[in-house]
Amino acid sequence: MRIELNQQELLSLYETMVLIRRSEERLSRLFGDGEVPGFLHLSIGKEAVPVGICAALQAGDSVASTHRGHGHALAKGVDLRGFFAEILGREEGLCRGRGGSIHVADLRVGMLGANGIVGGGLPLALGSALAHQVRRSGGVAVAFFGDGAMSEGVLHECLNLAALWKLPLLFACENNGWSEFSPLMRQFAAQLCALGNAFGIPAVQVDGSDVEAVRAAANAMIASARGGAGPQILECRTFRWHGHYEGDPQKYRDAGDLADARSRDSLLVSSARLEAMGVTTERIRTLERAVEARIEAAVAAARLGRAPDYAAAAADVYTRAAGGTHG
Amino acid sequence: MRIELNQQELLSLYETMVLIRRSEERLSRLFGDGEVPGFLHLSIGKEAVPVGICAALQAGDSVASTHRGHGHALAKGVDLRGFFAEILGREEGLCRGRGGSIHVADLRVGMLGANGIVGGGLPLALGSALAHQVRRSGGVAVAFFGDGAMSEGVLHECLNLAALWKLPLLFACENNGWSEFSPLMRQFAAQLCALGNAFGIPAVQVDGSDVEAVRAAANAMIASARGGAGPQILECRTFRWHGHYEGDPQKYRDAGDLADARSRDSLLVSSARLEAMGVTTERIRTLERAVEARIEAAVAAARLGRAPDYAAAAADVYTRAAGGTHG
Amino acid sequence: MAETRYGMAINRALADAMQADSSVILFGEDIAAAGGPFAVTRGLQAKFGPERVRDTPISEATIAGAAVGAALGGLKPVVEIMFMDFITLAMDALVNQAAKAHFMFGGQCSVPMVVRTPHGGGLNAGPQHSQCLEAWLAHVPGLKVVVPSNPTDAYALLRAAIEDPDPVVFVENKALYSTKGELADVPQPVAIGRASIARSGSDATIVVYGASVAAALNAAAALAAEGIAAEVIDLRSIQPWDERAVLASVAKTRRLIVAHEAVTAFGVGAEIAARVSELAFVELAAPVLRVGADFMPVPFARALEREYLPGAADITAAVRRCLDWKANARIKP
Amino acid sequence: MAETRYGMAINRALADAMQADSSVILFGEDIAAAGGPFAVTRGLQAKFGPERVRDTPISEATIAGAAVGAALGGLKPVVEIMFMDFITLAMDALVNQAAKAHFMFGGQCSVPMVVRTPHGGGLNAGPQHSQCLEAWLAHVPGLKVVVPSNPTDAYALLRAAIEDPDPVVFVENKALYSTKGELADVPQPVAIGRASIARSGSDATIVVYGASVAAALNAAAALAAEGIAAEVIDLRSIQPWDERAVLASVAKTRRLIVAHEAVTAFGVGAEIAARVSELAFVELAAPVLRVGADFMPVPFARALEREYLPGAADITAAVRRCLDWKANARIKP
Ligand SMILES: Cc1ncc(C[n+]2csc(CCOP(=O)(O)OP(=O)(O)O)c2C)c(N)n1
Ligand SMILES: Cc1ncc(C[n+]2csc(CCOP(=O)(O)OP(=O)(O)O)c2C)c(N)n1
Ligand SMILES: [Mg+2]
Ligand SMILES: [Mg+2]
Repeated sequence: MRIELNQQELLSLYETMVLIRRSEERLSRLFGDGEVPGFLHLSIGKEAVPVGICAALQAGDSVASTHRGHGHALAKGVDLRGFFAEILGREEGLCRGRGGSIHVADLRVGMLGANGIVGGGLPLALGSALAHQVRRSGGVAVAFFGDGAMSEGVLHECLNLAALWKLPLLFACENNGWSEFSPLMRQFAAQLCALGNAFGIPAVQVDGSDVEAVRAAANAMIASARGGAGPQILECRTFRWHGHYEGDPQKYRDAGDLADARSRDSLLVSSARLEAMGVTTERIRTLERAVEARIEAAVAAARLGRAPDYAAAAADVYTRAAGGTHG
Repeated sequence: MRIELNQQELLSLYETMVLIRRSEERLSRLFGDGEVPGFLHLSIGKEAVPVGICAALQAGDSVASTHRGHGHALAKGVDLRGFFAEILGREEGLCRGRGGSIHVADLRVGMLGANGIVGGGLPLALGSALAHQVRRSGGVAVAFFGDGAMSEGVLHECLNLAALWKLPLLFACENNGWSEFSPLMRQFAAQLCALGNAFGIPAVQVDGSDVEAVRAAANAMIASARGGAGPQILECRTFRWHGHYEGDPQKYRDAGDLADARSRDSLLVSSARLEAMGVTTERIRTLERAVEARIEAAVAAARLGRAPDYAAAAADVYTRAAGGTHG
Repeated sequence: MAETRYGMAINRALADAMQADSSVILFGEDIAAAGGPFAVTRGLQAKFGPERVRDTPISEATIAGAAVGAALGGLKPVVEIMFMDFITLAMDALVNQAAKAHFMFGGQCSVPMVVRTPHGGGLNAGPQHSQCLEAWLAHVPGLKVVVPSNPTDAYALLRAAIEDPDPVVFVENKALYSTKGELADVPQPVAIGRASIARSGSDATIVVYGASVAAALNAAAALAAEGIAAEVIDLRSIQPWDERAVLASVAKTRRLIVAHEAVTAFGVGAEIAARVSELAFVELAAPVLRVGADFMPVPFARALEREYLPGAADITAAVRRCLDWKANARIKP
Repeated sequence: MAETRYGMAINRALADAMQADSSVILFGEDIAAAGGPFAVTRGLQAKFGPERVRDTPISEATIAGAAVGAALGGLKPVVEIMFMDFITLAMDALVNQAAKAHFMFGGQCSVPMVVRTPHGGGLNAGPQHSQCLEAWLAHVPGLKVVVPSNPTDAYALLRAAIEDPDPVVFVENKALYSTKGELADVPQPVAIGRASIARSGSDATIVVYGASVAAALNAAAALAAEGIAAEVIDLRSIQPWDERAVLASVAKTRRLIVAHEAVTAFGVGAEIAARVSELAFVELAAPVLRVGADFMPVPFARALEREYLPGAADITAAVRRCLDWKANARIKP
């Protein structure tokens, strides 16, 4: 299944992974400084999954995301300033400060939103895939979901309906072994691939820390889905480095588990590959510094952003004013 | 898996099947005469399933049923007069005329109610199994559900939770190939047994028209569940002879399908076996006539029943009056 | 202009909308091949094909959630939840996704979807197949809720709902499906949020929607025989609701009765009564009275359901109570 | 008597109930090994074992449905829905099963279950983690709904809820978890359905529940400085609610303000306003005024959420408006 990426391609994936990693490290510090309101769920440790999958997508494709959605957003190409501004709660944010980290969305690039409801993105992606199918857009939809979401009934409904309707839909599971404070084995009794197979859905498991492996598997599955072969399941084994949310002391996790999680770093995996391909450390550092500079600029701009206007928000509950009184 | 039932045992199962068949035939006529309010879903064609399964249960075991629940109720031993009185909407009904056919329940015999919500009985049975487990009652719970309910997400959730908690729960699927007006193949993409196996749940398919086969399989599975082996799945292939509800002209069903369904009659299967065992036709007819007489007596009593009292119903929304004003 | 049943008016609205706009698609349980449990979608699959008119498995949560995704993807899905009682299974998608997407994504997108669902009793369908739960939905910012009472409005409001960029819950009433009314060949549009005056009068205002409109008209006719001129306002839309029209009528009649089939307590009538009691405090010559179902599940037996369902007699009695109201009634706490 | 946090009072009520009755069991997401997302159930699994205190997968529908089955099976389950926003996924079990079983089975059984769930904003948790949806549940015959405002009531009402034979939704407020109050060593029982007078006064009545009680007390204190004596009634239970207590207060003050954090429109306040406007029509010297959230999803940004959440200033303003109310305000339709 391994397809060879050339240097340039891998560098580009690496760059996006660095963008996600550094953005979230920055967010972690901003959170520590009290600059991020609300809950913040970081995806550090699983950058290779959204990057590998989104690299296999085309512009018209769509993705529905989760509460841990920064990587999906950035990999799908949302505007970086709007991204930070949203998480900091600014008028210039992608959602004008109304949603925050858990609701980052950018419909222009097919990012249908992070989602505060575990499993909530699954039927959205299914509906989006239906729209692709009916409109013959040639597009594919991706539903990102965590291992915790596997227990929600809506997964079952969506596997079934997607299989019946042969929808162009990729079920992309980010299995990091944790659902908040509970380990997978106490949460879910089945294997996702076996479950998918019961519905006749092709399913593959990959190392979610190897962006090339993710990219290769996604490529094949997305091509199949696009070609009319129906839904596909890609289960990525991955890790959660940080707490469930920032501020979570992770007391429920033993040191060994955390060390294991950190032992496999998708950035190191890829930078080692790049070096093996002959890319110099210097070139990699230059790229990283450029990413860091973009992030700093975006953060600086976001911080200067305005507080959102309440009256404007209150007037924007509906797209079009109707004839009566709401309430 | 086949265990030999002796004459007496099979006769007793046959008697209950006849009780269900004749009761429902009677209900069909009462419905035609306008004596049954509301919707009426008859289970004619699948009598062997509840009878075979409930025969494997003990008094303290519990069953949660479906909208097509007459068979479950009668096989679990609910009071026959109360049964008819309920369906006719009388004060003497099992539910005092407040529920009707879709809500027949008799908690005294562990019948947790027919259910108007497709899939609604699944978590009830799961909770009941949890109570058996926690209270060390030695009891087992059965969740009856149709093939249509397989598409509901709650099945997935219940399979998972029952497997994780090793609950004494039998998932009893009555697969008649129809979900209202839609055939199974347009409703569900998986095989139930494969699905169950993905959760590590033992699953068996049986001929739901052969009460001995159902009884044998249920016996083994219920013994396993009772012994602590966790949940079990029994899928019974069966038939729906009547419309989805009485009055349904079944235009969506072709003649071949209907003929197929009627070609395998659980009553004939069992009466042939009985005759092969040496039971005379006369004895069988005598038994049938006795059942018919019980039914006629119950119907006559039910018809004489009182209309339920509205004020009594309105005062019985809660078990115990609370301090404030409801509403 | 032809006499048309309520159910057929809905069918025609669906057909006309699908004809006019290829992005309109339908899906739901048993709506396609079989034409729906109440025959409302009959013939539409044959006309528009299996791609645009689809049967789904029994998966209410996914039906609603997929509608949101499809709407974001450029379609205008019109989905059916077979009985309003089953909307309990679709609340997450409706409330947490459909209702909020426009707002919480900062106005980036709209969610042009319609959920059709029948409420109401009268069929002895029992506690899980008869509920009127529209008050829940009216409490959710981002949703619109309409409840037509006759074929003309059913047609026009469904067309409006389908054209609306925001999610609309279109509540039908099972008991109305077979009722008849005139439907113009080219029906007039109706804007969501506008009430209609079903009958004019000057002595008391009766605000109703859905199946209660007929009950109110019967009540008004009975009262007319006694010389009481009741005005009947058919809200048609309950979120938003036409406060102006109601206040204008109350300014004239100084008496208001709000009636619906749903349970009275915490129902739609509470909001209307609370609002009018506040805004027309001076004008009201008597308290706003509410007519609705008692606080109990919808019972099955004929005798029980008959007594349970609020009807013309209850409205008539409330109007009389309102007119007879004397200021000497004191609180007895 | 010891100073105790609201969250810990709930913890103690759970522990005491489990100690007193072996049929009480707990289950929910992350409540057991980790002690709950808000630490409310901390230590209970260690104390009562993994059989009685269980972590569940993320399966809200089944959590609620299993509670019904367990209750029918002789247990007294107390389950948690992690945020009230997720009750959207559990409505079927609550509304169609739990609420109806006693009635629709003719009184054969009771369903002694409790659903604990936190509502409310103040954490910038955004549109899907902040909603107050109690009005939905109050509209459902067969459910009881309580919303304690302080540690003492939280303890007592939870014990009452667990002992209640019927299903009770016990709504906690996230912003209250860390607030402190005195909790007696042997707390007094509180009956579901009884309000308490949080502050006495004779000029206006403020009816509140949950986190709004503190806001109302602050408002009352501010008003006292101006010589206005507001009476604050903490409803504690909203289904059933203590109509007698509210009417008795209104008979004295002749002015009523109802405040809550939930969206005003079609909220709990609508029922109370409608009811009191009817029953105290003569006594009321001014219209019943409601204070609640604007009709919009709970916004995320600090500036937005701050402005969104109804607080003491809004209540103070409403009381003043009510006291200043002049009969010359006419309808302008
Ligand atoms: C319907 C619902 N239930 C519960 C929660 C609370 N919650 C948020 S994230 C989470 C765990 C999700 O685990 P997983 O899907 O594996 O994603 P991960 O956090 O590991 O990325 C839970 C229980 C929620 N947001 N939505
Ligand atoms: C949640 C829910 N959705 C839809 C329905 C309407 N409905 C009643 S029975 C039924 C079909 C059920 O099929 P199946 O489970 O196979 O049972 P069968 O009727 O074949 O015995 C449907 C869709 C319902 N009662 N509940
Ligand atoms: Mg996880
Ligand atoms: Mg079936």
